[in-house]
Amino acid sequence: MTEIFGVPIQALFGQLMLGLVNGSFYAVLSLGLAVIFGMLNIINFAHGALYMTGAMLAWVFLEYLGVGYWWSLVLAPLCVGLIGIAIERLMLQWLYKLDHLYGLLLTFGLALMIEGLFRDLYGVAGQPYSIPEEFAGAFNLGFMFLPKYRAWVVVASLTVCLATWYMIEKTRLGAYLRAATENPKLTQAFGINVPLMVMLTYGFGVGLAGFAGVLAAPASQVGPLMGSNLIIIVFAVVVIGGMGSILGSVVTGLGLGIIEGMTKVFWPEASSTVVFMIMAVVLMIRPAGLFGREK
Amino acid sequence: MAEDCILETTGLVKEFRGFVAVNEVNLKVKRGHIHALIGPNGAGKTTCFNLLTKFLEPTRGTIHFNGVDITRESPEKIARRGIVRSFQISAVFPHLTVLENVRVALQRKLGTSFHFWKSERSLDALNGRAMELLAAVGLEEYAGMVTVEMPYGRKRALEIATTLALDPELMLLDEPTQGMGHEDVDRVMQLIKKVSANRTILMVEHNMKVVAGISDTLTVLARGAVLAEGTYADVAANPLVIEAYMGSEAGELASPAGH
Amino acid sequence: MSRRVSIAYLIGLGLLLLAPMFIYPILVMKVLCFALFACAFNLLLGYTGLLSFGHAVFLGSAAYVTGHALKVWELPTLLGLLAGTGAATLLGWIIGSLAIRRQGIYFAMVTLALAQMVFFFFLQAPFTGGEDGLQGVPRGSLFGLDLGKDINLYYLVLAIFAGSFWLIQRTIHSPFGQILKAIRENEPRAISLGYDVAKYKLLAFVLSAGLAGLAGATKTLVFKFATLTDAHWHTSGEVVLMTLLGGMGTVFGPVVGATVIVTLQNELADKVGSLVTVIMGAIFVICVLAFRRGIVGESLALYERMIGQKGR
Amino acid sequence: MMKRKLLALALSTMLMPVAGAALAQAGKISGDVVKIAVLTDMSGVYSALGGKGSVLGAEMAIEDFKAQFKPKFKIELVSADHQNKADVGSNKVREWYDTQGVDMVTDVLNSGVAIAVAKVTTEKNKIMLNTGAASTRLTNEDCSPNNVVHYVYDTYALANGPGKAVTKQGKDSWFFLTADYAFGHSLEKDTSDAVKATGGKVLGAVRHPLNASDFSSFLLQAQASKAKVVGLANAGGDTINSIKAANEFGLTKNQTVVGLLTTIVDIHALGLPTTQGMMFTEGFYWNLNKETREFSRRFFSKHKGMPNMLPAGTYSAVLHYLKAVQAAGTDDTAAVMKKMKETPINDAFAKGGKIRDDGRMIHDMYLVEVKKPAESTEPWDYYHVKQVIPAAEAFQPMALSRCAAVAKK
Repeated sequence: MTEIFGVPIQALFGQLMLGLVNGSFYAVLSLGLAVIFGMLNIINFAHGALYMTGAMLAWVFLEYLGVGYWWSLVLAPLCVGLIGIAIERLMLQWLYKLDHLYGLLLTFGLALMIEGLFRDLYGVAGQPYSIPEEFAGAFNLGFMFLPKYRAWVVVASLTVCLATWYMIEKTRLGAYLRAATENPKLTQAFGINVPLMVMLTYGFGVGLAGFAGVLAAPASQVGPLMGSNLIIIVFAVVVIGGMGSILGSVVTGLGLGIIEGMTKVFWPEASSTVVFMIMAVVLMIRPAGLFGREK
Repeated sequence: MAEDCILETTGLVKEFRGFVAVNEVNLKVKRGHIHALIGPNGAGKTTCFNLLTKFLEPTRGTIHFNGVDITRESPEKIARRGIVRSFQISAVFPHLTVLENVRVALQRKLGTSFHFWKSERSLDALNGRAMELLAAVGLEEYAGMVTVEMPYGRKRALEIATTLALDPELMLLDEPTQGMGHEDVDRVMQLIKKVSANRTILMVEHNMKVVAGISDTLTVLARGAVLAEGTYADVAANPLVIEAYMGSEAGELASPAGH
Repeated sequence: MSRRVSIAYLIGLGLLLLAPMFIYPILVMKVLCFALFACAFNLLLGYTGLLSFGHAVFLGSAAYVTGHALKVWELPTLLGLLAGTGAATLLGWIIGSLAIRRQGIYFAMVTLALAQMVFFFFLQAPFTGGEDGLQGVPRGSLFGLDLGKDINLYYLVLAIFAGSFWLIQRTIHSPFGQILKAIRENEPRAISLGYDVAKYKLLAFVLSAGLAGLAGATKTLVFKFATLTDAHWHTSGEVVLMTLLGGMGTVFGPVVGATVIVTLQNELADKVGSLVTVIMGAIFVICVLAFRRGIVGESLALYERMIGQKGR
Repeated sequence: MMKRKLLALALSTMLMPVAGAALAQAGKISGDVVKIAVLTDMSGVYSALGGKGSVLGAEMAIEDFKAQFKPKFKIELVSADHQNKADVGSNKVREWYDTQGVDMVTDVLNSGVAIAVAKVTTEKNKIMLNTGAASTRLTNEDCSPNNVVHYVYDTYALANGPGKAVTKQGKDSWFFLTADYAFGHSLEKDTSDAVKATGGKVLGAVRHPLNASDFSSFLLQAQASKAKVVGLANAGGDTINSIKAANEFGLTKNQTVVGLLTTIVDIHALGLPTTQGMMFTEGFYWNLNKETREFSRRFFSKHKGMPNMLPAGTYSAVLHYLKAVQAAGTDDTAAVMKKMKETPINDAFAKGGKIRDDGRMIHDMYLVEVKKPAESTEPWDYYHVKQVIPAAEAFQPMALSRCAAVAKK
């Protein structure tokens, strides 16, 4: 059997694998958005820009400081997290009492600033970032060459998603976090430092974006525009998933990545719009999203 | 049952993710009565209101208004049937003037609310009726004021005037005297009494003085279910109710004037 | 007060009538197009409280349809403008019907995502010319007046702007505008008064989309092309910035905002390159943090404070 | 007769300001300044091809012209970044013509931008010497021979060499990876024609956006097509990334990748190990003869990189333009265009180059093959020149022209 519905099986599985890789990025990014939204009630528009920052930092580390991939995988998310903490302390914290739309607008402005800054420094053309030696080469799966690095992307992002889920749902820190989300005043009264938790949550959420950025660096071009188009797809993912649960955002992200991959085989013209079409359908049937809570 | 029920619910249930906020509530509101809904915090009173006006979708059960099943209707449709509610937190349009607040309610009948090409001067025809309504609640001298600048008690009065503008058959008032000083409470109480002529009122109220003073019937809710129903005297004597309220509020129930 | 405002408008109109003698008319026309776009957007954000993050798609769709109508179908200019505006209005109705199912931030995200979908459609549809854009759109003529001349076109653009501005003014101060304000101020209360809020929001959305479309159609006439930039989400962000900077919910704010932003971009583009984006972003951040009423809003507040002090 | 009069009247009213200025200054230089503008991609995916290199090429031309002719008029150079956007480019050029008194615009790399700028240039009756964009539409469907010259190369010239040579080697089934705009479409079409003319077949194509970040899914489609040759109808950063991804996904094991618009800058970026054996058409190679080496070393000392055909072509175009202005004694468009078409072009870039009636400048092109790493003896020593394609054969013959203005004659 080499064909399914007239499509070479090689192409189908190949695109499914790539879809899974893209889905991993959607999952990590929408997870970060969900964590931030849960705590701060802010849609972090700067998420894409910070994802890009993670990738650019990895590139800068390598290019100017000779810091390799593995160190970057730790350092770049930390740096992005620190940037996030600075953003939260200096700007976001003044907006909590206002309409949530202001948070969206502020982070949109930040996204423009970060993107513009990197464009000014390095131009819009992508910078190359070579694949770490450990992952050079590919697995020959018979139906396709799966570059080892892309397999690693899927493994790494799923691990991070599961770890985050475990931390939030099963640990004491996570319990505090959920409590603070439900009722910040009461939690504060129990002696837990809520502003600190909010700050760390934002830092952690954007740190996830930075992590995804470093993961993406060797798989695609590192360029200032890499985040801005991705983030809109992630927004659609979030609307479809409904911000209901941590696991929900991960599942939706992966699922949509795979659906997108399938579309590339069966209806390539629609592959860039399929996520948005699904969003429109979901809105008509379940306005609150697949995993969304009714309010 | 010779008596005429304007609103009737049967087996009304509302669940939130496993938590039952309203449980099998059978409520009968008689035409022309002032019917009070009381109960301790978290008893499900406001949820009940939200279900009746369809701001929330019931999980199970039916709602009948004037014998018509309205369980599946949209909130604005219900309002147009003549069930108009107020809110726990004062429901005014803060940056419109007092007069405009009332006019917004009157405007719907004019049928020009989608006319974006007409001047708003075309609404001046409603000013006379709006002033009458403001006079009814004692606010005529504030007509030109931007609402946000008025004291709390007057906002509640304005809200009642706005609600009256729709000439509702059934008024739902959610804690109309909440957070008010003594004088305001008296005034609003008199106001409710006054406007209750020719219409039915269902209200959630904590202030037992108000409840005792003007209500014809009481329903006591506890943990989402109906605990007792009847006149004030009946209910106050009910041991279950006293237990539910415990301590201070039970005392309150027993001596309404004491508050 | 009202008379003073009318006089101010007349002076403004007078200045605009004379402007092409002193300023490069294409630049003024660009400002007018974006001012109209921002005013249309403000009708939605400032007066209905809905933040649409996909408004560029109405600008873009009208630009393409007008371009196509004039270039390929060779329709008269007026019909071309109408076709573009009509298309944007229709698209506004479709997107609006979907988007008003969600509120607040979700509404913003849904409009953004739907707009991106339409953007990709434009990218692939044959009639838009993809990345190349639709080039060489003829301006045609109107009542025998050759619009190929910048100065003739200028007065048409000015007329379109003035007419639309009047219509927006009128809408804000109409029975419909009154309900919009009520919805913005207290949506549950408006519902409980029997208003079908979704329908009002939808009409506001459609009106705003149509006027944004008119701006896009006019822009095609001015520049003789329609490209993907018109429909890109950066343009959606720009119109939010214009409105925010000028003062949302003020009639004249978006005009001021559009003037400042377009002029800034024009002046800075060659001098600082990509830093323009950084400056735009910084303006955004500053507006949100410290300047939420915008230039016009803050000036009005200052003026009122001064009057208040005098009164005392 | 009547009609022609009316037309003339209409034209004269329309062009009143322009014509008036031209009449008053006939035989003179407007404003005593010849203003040249370089419009290019300064920061984007093509910036390595033209960009600052093109500006440098223009500067060198002005320098050489001044040294040789000691002109009485002033020469000014302005430049701008069009960000690969047609709207940005045509707005900029319109403003240049309307408010800055620019006489000639050059480079204009990116075909989408070039077609838009050509329209504005024609409308304002100025001159565009396109040295950057490749689409043959500029001398065919969208031609404007009185205002626009297509100077360096085009997709026909690029397609012909490898399209025929590779197919003749028996690699006769092609699949294209195409940049989704005017240039990519043009290159894909012209190469398909060349392949079919040589007896090969085209199995399909996949379109990708300009400056795509990830080519993997497009390459999988190319792989699934089972074509012997994957033709890259893209350029600059996009070509570099396609070639890299092709290596990553093992595409190069069974299929041949042909970069249709590849220049020495791309080879330098990718390195010889990945690119050895690739064949493509170039319009210029620094190591052809003494003159090219001299020019290129001068360029290298300022740019830290060897010139490819874009900066070299821009140098030649600006120089040719200035000589024509000098000879005509005016910067009037018609007069300068006439002189440029009369005079043959002989400089470091082209020998015996000639501008045809349709605006195409024809000159020799070179089919090159990338050397093996071991064969390279010095830095930037990358090519074997396999064949010099004579000017007459390199470009689309006039007989096939789809240019309406030329066909009428």
